[in-house]
Amino acid sequence: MAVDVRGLTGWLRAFADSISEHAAELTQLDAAIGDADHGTNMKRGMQAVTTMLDDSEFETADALLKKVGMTLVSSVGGASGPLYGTFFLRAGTALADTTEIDAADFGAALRAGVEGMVARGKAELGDKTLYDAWAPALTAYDDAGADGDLGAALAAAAAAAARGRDETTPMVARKGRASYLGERSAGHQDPGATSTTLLLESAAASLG
Amino acid sequence: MAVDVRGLTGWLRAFADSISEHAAELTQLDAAIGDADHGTNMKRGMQAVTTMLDDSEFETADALLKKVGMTLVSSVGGASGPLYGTFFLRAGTALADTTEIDAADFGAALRAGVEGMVARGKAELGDKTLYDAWAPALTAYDDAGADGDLGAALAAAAAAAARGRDETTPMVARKGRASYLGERSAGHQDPGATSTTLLLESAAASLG
Amino acid sequence: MKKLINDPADVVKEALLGIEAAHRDRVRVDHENRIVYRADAPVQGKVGLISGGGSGHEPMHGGFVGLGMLDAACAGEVFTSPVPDQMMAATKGVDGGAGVLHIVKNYTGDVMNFEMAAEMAAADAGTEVLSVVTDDDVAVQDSLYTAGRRGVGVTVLLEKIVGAAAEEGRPLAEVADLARRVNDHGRSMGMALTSCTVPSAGKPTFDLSETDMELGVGIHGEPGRQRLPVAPAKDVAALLVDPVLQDLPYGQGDSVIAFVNGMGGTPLIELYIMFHEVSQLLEKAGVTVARSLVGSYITSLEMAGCSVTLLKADDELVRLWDAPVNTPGLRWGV
Amino acid sequence: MKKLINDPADVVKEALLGIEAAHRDRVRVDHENRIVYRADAPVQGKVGLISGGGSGHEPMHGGFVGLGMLDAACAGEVFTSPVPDQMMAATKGVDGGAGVLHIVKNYTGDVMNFEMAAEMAAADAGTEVLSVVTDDDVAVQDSLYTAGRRGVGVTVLLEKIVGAAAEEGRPLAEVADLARRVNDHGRSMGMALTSCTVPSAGKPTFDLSETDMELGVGIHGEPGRQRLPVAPAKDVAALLVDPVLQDLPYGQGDSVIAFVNGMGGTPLIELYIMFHEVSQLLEKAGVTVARSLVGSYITSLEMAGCSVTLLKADDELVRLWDAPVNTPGLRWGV
Ligand SMILES: Nc1ncnc2c1ncn2[C@@H]1O[C@H](COP(=O)(O)OP(=O)(O)O)[C@@H](O)[C@H]1O
Ligand SMILES: Nc1ncnc2c1ncn2[C@@H]1O[C@H](COP(=O)(O)OP(=O)(O)O)[C@@H](O)[C@H]1O
Ligand SMILES: [Mg+2]
Ligand SMILES: [Mg+2]
Ligand SMILES: [Mg+2]
Ligand SMILES: [Mg+2]
Repeated sequence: MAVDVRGLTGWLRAFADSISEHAAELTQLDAAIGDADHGTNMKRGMQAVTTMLDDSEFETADALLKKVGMTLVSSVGGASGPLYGTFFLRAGTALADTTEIDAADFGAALRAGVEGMVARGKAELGDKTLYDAWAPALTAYDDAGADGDLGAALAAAAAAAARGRDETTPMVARKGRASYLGERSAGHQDPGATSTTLLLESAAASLG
Repeated sequence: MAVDVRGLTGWLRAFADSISEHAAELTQLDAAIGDADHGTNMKRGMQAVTTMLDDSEFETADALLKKVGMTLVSSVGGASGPLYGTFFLRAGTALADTTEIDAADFGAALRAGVEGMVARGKAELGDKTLYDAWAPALTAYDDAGADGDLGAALAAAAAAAARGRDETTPMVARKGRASYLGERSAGHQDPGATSTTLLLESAAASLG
Repeated sequence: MKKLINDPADVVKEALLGIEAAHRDRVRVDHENRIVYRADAPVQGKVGLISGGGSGHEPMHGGFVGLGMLDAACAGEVFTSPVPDQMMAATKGVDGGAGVLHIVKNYTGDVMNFEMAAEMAAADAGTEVLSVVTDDDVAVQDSLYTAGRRGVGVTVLLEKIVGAAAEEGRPLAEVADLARRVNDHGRSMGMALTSCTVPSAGKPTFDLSETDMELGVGIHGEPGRQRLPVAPAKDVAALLVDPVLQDLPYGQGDSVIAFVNGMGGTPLIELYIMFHEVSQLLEKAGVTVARSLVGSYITSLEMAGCSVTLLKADDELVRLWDAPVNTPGLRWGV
Repeated sequence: MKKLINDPADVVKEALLGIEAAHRDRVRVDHENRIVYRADAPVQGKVGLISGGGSGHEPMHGGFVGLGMLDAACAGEVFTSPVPDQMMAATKGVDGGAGVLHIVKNYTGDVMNFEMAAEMAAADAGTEVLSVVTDDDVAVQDSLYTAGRRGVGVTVLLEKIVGAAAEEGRPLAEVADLARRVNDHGRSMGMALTSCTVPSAGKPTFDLSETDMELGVGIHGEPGRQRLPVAPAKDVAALLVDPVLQDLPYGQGDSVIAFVNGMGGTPLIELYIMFHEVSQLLEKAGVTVARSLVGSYITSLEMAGCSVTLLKADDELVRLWDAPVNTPGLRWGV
């Protein structure tokens, strides 16, 4: 199955729903090692995206994803705004010249998005950030999707993200607000890695 | 038994002890319908009196009581400072020309003190103030002490004060800070009437 | 009880040491008498302005000492009026030959202690002393048979305005008249979301559940007139503004100095939200906001809550409000 | 959650309406972009100073807009950095032809959003933009491998001092250098007695028992480095001042601007007690207090607690500190 504008829109709406549903949980995770706003931030952003989707028509995947990125950058703020925003901007850019998006194209877009995010946030593996969910997810996607099966790739990515998310719990944060806690940040699951897992689970459910 | 400087000093020390012991209770009563400081105020004042007594020698009862009044005025503040201070100042003044203080003289001194206090505070019977303990106490003192028995007079005054204190509970305050509560002041015992009762109970115990 | 204090008995003493350390340029402190003086007091030829009251309302009054406002402030124990000795000492200390005005908030203790001080000062001869009592709190019913209304927010505005008049060199009688005029033209009402805790008492003065607020609360944590379920800022504003507007009354075409005050534990962001609501209500009532003051100026320890004060202001009052003031708590024009 | 607010989602919008209503004489508000502008912005020929950050720290930053301080402040959601669109709009709005300085507190979100704004402004061409990041919080270990230290109290002092320099007409590069110098010479440390409650979260960010305090807390209710039993003001002062003194380090003969800041729920009386303790500790260390600031200037909603900021101050910094400023939150000399 190829990825098209309709599919992407479904994914984004599913993600918005999932964020809405988990907003309080994300905020509680952020309260423990941050400033208690990650759920509110993501919810505000994805509500803006939903409104934008209601009001717009997109011809191409890259136009859609770039607009999503801009919308997030302009509505979220905090750390997650530029990070999620950059992700979608770069993922969109990566698809600019692609008309038929297959599993490999989509994987490349995800990777480009994550690279942009890392360039912006300078996170490394083990820093206890959303990158700790993304990194294993990208690897799993490539492995499972090597033969072009998008559904398998996304399912594997989502499962790997969830494992990566769980592994953030014992980590001592080195980036973002949680890093201020030093050793006390250990023992808490990272909110950004948690929302990232929701993003990939929504993708597996709606694009897979 | 006549009242002398030594007896008065004993009374004041006993009152200081009693205030110390009941300070938290007085403050709690004041919290309910005032500003939670009556116990602290009286304790500060009677500690100042105790220190003053430790450091001074008095020839006459009037010199002693006036000095106690001045000390209270200068150390207590709030409503109770001028009221208790004026009481002792006026009671002392009333004894100025008396050398042998009998029950009638002492009763006259108490009455003069209370009159001064009322002139200062303008309280009337039923206003839910310390005057509601004093008024019945003076009457009881005069009745029971008519034949010159100081002990009986003071015991009766203390008992009457306690009844007066109890009767403040249902009253709606019209003077002092409790008056701001209007009807809500009913159902609470007046702190000043409570400390007044301690004053008379101390008198009964140490002068009686 | 959680507070940034040492021994509860030393709270007032140590706060005065802090005021002195922070504001040496403008004030000096007589620690024995617990008086904050304007650094250059007494100012010759100027009416001396004194206020004072229980501590726990900072910056009032010590923070309002300086050019264009008070010459001295007497600090009592927490929520306890200062004693006459302090007021007498302050009266002497600010007497520049033009007499002294005592600004007294209407609480039994304050009134009686200031009265005794004035009597003693009169006996002492020399200094001419007048007193003015503020009683602007509409939460309390005014009556000849009670202690009357409390002095609250108007006191801040009055000290500023009357301070400017004294600075202009006006005579004592005129300064006192102006003070009474300000008091007569101002009304306030307050509320609390939480109680305060008197340091020496060690526990909250009143209990307030997570879902209740206290309407008409005093600045000493005196319980208010009414306990109501907590409400949105919009409704709280109406509960405060309506009785104030009705009391004076203020109406269509009036111009006011509008003052939204924090009780000590309420942050500025909430006070601005309240000010927005208050200004909307005033607009609806046809009342113009000539000047505004938003902040925690007359506090009640760490109590959360706010009060609203409106002062009907003519051109003279506004001009005096705008005059230079240089105190730790209020400063402009200099 | 007990707050004087309406819908938690409207807190920032309504606080801005309140700031506008209260301070029309000095600021105007772009509500669409949530920017507080100096009333006369852009000032031709003057470097434009912009700051911004999450809301909940009032008066910072909107209350520091005006003559001698900021030209504009961008308000984010509570504790959430504003977005690049706001900063770009503000950059345009304050550009008087001499360039614009972005004053950014060192938080990942703030830094990234301001970076994106600067990149976009550069692409947009026209305005020269420089940025300076404040990172004065010694509670957080500084390291190349982490997000580094947080920007806290020094930001207030910096905005004042750099604002004065910009007002003098100094060029952008010089203003930016001065800003870096101020940041390099300042250190802070904070503590909390209670948590704050983010309105949209509805419950306290952290739980703190009646007997504990949080040392090294952030201004967003980020838990601190250490939880300790509550202690007297004297000990709290030492816990804050010692690490600050050691970090820069400050020592014998140094002169500082000393700033004791309230977190929002702590009343002034406690801040003065803290200031007394702090000044005693400085005296012991041979450090002179050239200037002082005591009050709640960089808050964390209704959190109770305080922070101490020391800024090593030479004659130039003191002179710029003393220069006229006219903002809702800080005012003197005018
Ligand atoms: N430098 C970074 N790189 C990648 N992710 C980061 C970085 N800093 C923070 N994050 C992610 O952002 C999440 C917090 O987002 P959010 O709470 O919305 O923003 P803020 O920290 O500004 O309040 C963290 O849980 C973490 O996963
Ligand atoms: N006008 C008055 N006349 C007589 N007693 C009064 C008057 N006002 C107050 N009191 C008494 O003073 C008591 C309160 O004293 P205290 O708490 O020490 O002072 P404050 O009210 O200033 O805090 C009241 O309980 C009441 O008995
Ligand atoms: Mg967060
Ligand atoms: Mg009392
Ligand atoms: Mg009192
Ligand atoms: Mg945030």
